[in-house]
Amino acid sequence: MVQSLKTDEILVNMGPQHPSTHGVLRCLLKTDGEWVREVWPYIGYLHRCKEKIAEKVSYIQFMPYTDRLDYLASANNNLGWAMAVERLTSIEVPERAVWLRVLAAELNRIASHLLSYGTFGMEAGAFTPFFYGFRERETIVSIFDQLCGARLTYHYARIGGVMRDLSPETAKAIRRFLDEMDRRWVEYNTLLSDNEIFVRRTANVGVIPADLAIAYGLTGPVLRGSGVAHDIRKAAPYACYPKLDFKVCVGEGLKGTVGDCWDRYWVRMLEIRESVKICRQILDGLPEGPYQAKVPRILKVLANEAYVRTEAPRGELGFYIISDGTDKPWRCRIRAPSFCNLSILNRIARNCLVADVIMILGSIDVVMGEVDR
Amino acid sequence: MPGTLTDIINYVIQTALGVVGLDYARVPEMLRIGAAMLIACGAMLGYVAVVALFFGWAERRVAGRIQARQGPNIVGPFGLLQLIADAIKILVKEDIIPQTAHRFLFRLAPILVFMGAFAPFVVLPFSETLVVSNLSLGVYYALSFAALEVVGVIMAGWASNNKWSLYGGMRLAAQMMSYEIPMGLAVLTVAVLSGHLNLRTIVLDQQGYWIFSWNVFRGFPWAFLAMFVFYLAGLAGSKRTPFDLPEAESEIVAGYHTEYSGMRFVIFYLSEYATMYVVSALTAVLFLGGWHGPIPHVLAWDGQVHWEAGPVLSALIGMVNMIGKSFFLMFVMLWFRWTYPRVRVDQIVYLCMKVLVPLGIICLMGASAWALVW
Amino acid sequence: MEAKDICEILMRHLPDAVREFCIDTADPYLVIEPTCISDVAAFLKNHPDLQFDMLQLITGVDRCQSFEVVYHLTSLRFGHSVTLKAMILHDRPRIASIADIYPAADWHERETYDLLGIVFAGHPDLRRILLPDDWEGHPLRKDYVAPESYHGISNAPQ
Amino acid sequence: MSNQVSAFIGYWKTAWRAVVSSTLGLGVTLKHLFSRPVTVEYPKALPEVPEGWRGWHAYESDRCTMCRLCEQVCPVQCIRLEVEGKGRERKLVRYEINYGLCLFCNLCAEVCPTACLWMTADWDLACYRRTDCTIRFHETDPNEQRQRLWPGMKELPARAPKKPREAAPAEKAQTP
Repeated sequence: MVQSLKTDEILVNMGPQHPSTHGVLRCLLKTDGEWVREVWPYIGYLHRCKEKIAEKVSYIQFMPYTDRLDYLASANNNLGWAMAVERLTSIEVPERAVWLRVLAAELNRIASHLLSYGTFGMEAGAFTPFFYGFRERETIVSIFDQLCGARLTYHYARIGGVMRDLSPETAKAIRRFLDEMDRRWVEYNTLLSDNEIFVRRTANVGVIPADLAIAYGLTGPVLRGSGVAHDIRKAAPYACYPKLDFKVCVGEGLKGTVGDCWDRYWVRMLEIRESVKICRQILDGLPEGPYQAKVPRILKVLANEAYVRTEAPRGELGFYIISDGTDKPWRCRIRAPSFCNLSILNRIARNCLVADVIMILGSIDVVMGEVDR
Repeated sequence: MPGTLTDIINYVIQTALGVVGLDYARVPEMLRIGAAMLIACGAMLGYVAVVALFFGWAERRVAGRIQARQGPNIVGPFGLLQLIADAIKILVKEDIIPQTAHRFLFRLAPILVFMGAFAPFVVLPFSETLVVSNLSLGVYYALSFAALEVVGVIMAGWASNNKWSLYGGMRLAAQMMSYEIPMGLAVLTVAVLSGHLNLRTIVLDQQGYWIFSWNVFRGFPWAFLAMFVFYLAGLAGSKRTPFDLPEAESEIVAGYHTEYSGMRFVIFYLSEYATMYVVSALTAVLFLGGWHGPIPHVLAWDGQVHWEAGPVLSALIGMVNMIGKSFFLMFVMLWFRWTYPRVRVDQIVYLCMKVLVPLGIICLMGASAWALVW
Repeated sequence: MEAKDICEILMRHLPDAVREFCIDTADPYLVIEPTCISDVAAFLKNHPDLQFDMLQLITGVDRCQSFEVVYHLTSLRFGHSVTLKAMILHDRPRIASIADIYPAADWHERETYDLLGIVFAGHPDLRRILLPDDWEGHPLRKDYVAPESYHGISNAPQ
Repeated sequence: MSNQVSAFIGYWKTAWRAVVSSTLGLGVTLKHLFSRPVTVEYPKALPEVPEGWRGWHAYESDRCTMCRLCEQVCPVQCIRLEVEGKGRERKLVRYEINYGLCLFCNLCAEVCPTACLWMTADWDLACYRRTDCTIRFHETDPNEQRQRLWPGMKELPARAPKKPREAAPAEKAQTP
């Protein structure tokens, strides 16, 4: 009887306008009823050819453009670009500026993970975590208001330093926020992380084994969720990270298999706590001194090339710059973590349910501004 | 004493006509019943609209406060008139039917859905006297009409000619069909305990010693468990979180009403709240003593009636109790919605077949044993 | 392990593959024969002392006369990295795909093909990835001229 | 057999966890239901914007030396400057910023040697037409222009509230 029923596989377009494709990702699903046989992601709807723009503007001018790569973590992008250019030019960055940049980057990491918490909850069907995540993110955004005068595109780190010094009031506001965050973190877990429905939705779904994750070049929480303790802040320490005490959080398969959606989610939640710890240490140990080095107004870089990688909230953010002696790069290549992370979607989202595809996509946590560049 | 709402309406009409010197008894009986029914249904329709508007507001307000924001608070006191403003806005909106949609079925679907949601109101008792039609198979009637909604939703999903709509429709069909089983089992538990299928009689049976004569405590633990089975199954039947798969926004956009706009969308919206109310009210009637309040208006602590409120006062108290209970249960639905994530399509069937149905059977068997013992 | 040691190991095992070892840049790189890229990649991945398990980046660089294809590899196990460069002709931008060795190369190669027009032979699905399928030209080439309009959408600055 | 037993135990464990975690979750939302909202109602309560916000530019033509540094440093070329005459006779005929392009990166304000261009705490940037995005600072009163486009907007301070060059000594190092 069941065999005699004629069923068809249908192709469904999920996106580019869809509530949970994180902007303008388009996924083509081959579905058999509720089962998804295969997923093909189509990207490029937000493509601005940043790498071409980089060739047309100077090193200093490209800094605000990096804000718009992963627009949820622009402080991290600024840090990466500033470090890459400094590496080529051997500009000595004052110690205080280094610490301030890391402070901004870690605050931004918390903000980015909070947003990820919210949207992931939303994709699971719970609306309230979204608002709680945004509530705390709003506090961070207000701190950035005071720190650099912008709410999303911070442009805080500059080549050779940072834009502005940290005022005592802002430092106090950050401390207040960090204490608040500790309390809220517990609440988040009660509301979402430990909720049995949520656990059942995410545990054992979209499992990425460690070797597959490495082969696909996944980085960040997606790789660490698979149990690989790889964090560039530890593996190839940069800035002031060697002086800071923090842990690399990895997925342990607490609720299911190692490398499932819940693990990736949980790594992000743990990283929020680690970042809070880092921020406290930075506020305690912030060295005095100038915050901006002497940088010529027209910054010419001799022919050279460097690949500088930093740990952005979504993974390894790399800037590969080839300079040619002018004030503009000859070629700038951006290794966007989301781009690499998204490439595994087709591989892991097979023979799962429609709802699982959403959860897998949410747990990879892509930002299309970065995928499409 | 008049039996039902229609009787009351007839009585009122008769008295009113009597004042001007007309004899209402001369009008054929069929006409009299018809007129009374029509008026009663009109009243119910108004009530449904008010409930839906109120809960449309309450949902947003509750959601707002739970999510640490304000919720509607500009239009009217506490934003109470917000939904009326929205209704006016929606009424003037363009009514769009997709070009590739099946026009007739597309138009018919919301009506069917609303019929399914509205029909059970006819048998919901608000007090001993305030019930539109005192059917002897009241529960059965309510449950069977709820199934009409499935037809409407599948129709909407199919006629929209949109793959997401179709997904929504099929999901709802699977969900409602399976959840009618535990719902039926929970109802049967009550039927066994009280021996009736008439909602009014079921409530009358629960009269007595404070709240301990309510089914939920009288048939403890079976009816207590059955209440959860019924409420959860009802939650699934009214497509509320955590069972809102047919309109899961993050997965299938808006499910079966993706393509609907304007007035037709409002009808879907209205029927969702109507279904929620029906489930809440049925839970109150079947398990929570219906119109009997925690402070009884019929005092009978030793089996003998010591004090009884007059018919009008009694009806009023009963109505307040009944609406209060239903509204509380509806609030719980809102509260659930803004707390829980959504379950997956296999889990919803798992929950039904492996949790609620066995539990329902256990309840039924236990209640039967109790009925045999006592 | 430093880039120098990696170069030595590679030279010992695949002497024909390495053309040059360049250390005068901030990040030293190995220039390899474009025809040997698959062998080199497979060797670097599987050699027990190297184990370059992750491909970070594939970059195409337009040098006007030629194209460079740059591979950044890293080993999570040992923490060392290496940069490989292959120079290919501008007229015949063609190099073997390493997508079968590193699945991560799949999208990187597609992107390089899309933006620079370098063809990766043996790639399972070499299509444009960021630009629409009917886009003309490869924007990251130095001689690329942006079109006036695309499907009637003007490209002129306001 | 043991498989079945463990499955049975697992079933009840899951059921228990589901009940407990769901109840705790309800507790969190109930607590919030009775706590104060954190949002403000926008038109009634305006957000507090800190000093140093990167909003609208303010420009003082008296102090401007027409050095064109702001124009050169702008990554998107949204600043347009036209100067007539030579030497001491130079006169500014056009100074406009196209906010449709502006990135609000603050580079122009930082590079300005006389601090005659700085960014203010005005954040209300919406307008109805694309052509309205361009503000002509050389025209009589930019305040008036903005009032016309954005009624109810705050008056801009007449002079720079603090001179960035004096306030930030380290930035001095930037000028060669």
